[in-house]
Amino acid sequence: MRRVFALLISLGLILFFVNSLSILPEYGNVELSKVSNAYINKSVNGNNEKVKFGESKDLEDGAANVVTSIVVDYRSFDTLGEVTVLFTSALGVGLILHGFKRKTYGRLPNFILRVSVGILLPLILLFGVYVFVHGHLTPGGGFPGGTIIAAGILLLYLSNEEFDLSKTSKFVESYAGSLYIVVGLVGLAIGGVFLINFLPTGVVGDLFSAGIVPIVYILIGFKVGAELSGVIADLYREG
Amino acid sequence: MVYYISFILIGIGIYGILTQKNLFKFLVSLTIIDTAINIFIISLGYIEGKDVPIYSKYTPVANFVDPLPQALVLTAIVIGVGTLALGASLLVRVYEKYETLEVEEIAVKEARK
Amino acid sequence: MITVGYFLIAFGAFFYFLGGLGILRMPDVYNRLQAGTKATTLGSFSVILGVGLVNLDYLPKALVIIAFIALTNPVGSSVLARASYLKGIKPTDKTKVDEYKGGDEK
Amino acid sequence: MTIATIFVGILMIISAIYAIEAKKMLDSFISLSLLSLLSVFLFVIMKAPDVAITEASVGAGLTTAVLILALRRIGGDEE
Repeated sequence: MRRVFALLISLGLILFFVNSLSILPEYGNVELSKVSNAYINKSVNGNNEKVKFGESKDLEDGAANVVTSIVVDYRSFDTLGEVTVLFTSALGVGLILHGFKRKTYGRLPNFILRVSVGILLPLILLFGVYVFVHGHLTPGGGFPGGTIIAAGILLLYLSNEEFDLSKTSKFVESYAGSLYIVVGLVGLAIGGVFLINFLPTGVVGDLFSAGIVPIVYILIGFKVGAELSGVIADLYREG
Repeated sequence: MVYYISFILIGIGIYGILTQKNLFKFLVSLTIIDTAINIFIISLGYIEGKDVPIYSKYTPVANFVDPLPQALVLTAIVIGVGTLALGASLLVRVYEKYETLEVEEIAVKEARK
Repeated sequence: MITVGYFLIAFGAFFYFLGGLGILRMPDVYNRLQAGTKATTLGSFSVILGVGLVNLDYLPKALVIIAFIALTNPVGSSVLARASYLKGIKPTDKTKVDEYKGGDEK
Repeated sequence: MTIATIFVGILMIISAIYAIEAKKMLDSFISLSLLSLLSVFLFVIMKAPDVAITEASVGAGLTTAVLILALRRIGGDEE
């Protein structure tokens, strides 16, 4: 009986959604909004020139990846809030699972795993760092890079019975978060707006371009990696 | 097309929350709804025949899909795993108190007190 | 070069098919693991190398990805097999020799 | 491209139903990670590589790890 009512309720919900499709644009035929056009042409303040890869320079924001320039430059304050939400949830996990000792299982991990982690872990960490250093040129950025680093830490937990995350992760996390706000405050002092892009932005497509965008993304990468590794470490504790 | 996929996935998630009795299944249903809504938001920005919103040597001038929904979803995914970890840790504490995760048994144990 | 690339992609797809067939047909966990890992390792190599040959810009990245798969795939298979052995899952009756008995306690 | 979209969509719906209805909790989590992996394919079709790489590392890797670690902490699978 319960299943029948649940099925009816969800079917009604799906019907409601399908009926309200008429107010949405047709799939694949969306019009670019004015705001999106301004973000793509990097001209929020009104100088309308088309951007060309490898030639345009000294724009408002020199990142070749438009999604990165939205996340870290135009809507950076929003990202600061999201990072705070992530910090709060990691803090909640740490408070709820208040453990001190690392849980052990009393047997040696797999020999093949132990040996191969010695080869794989530096490569995984290197790949994570590559993803967030090149966040303004290629797909990727601080959020996936930090997640990859946390996955490397998980591999270390699986392969080593004694490894326990020390206070270093909390140190890295708190300093990366504070430096993000410090970068914003320097922008406030120089340009008059919180988190303004105050460095020269360079040529679109160079590694050293886009002003504060790579700096902020590197900080976000460290912060997300430390937080998610902290979550994994909390789940491994007992107490 | 993708609209219908995300609607049906949302419906499945609601059905799971209404019928299942284990608390872990609630988390699984919420994650399914999360994924479905991400797919829906991304599909609102897709334009047929246009390209990935990155200036590169293959697309030197702008011929892009809408980058704004992608920027919104990018952070939402990572927030999703954070809240999921918070929910999972709450479930661990619930299990330590009641020694079960079935909703009805928890209600019985609560009523007996 | 492009023809060779497409041929390699088809070859890899065939090995993927064999891997899926092996997972359906094999009797127990260990045989399935072997079918699912060995066949798909070769399939992945062929498909990725084929993509690298079709578009030569991707070739260095494809080689790096092949190196990563060669490092990770056997490790994952070995860890899964050991975990299921220690959990106490029995192999089929047709398996005669159990060389892992006693394990790595020594 | 629409045929690929429909195929992936049907697989996603099947894996979502299995994730909800599975008897053992571990099967449910594996099916959930399959759902995330298929949604990565959908993101790539819709020209969103940033979101795809994030979903691949989070959904298929870390979500499953967090859920399985929490399940192991409460003492494994119970029927």
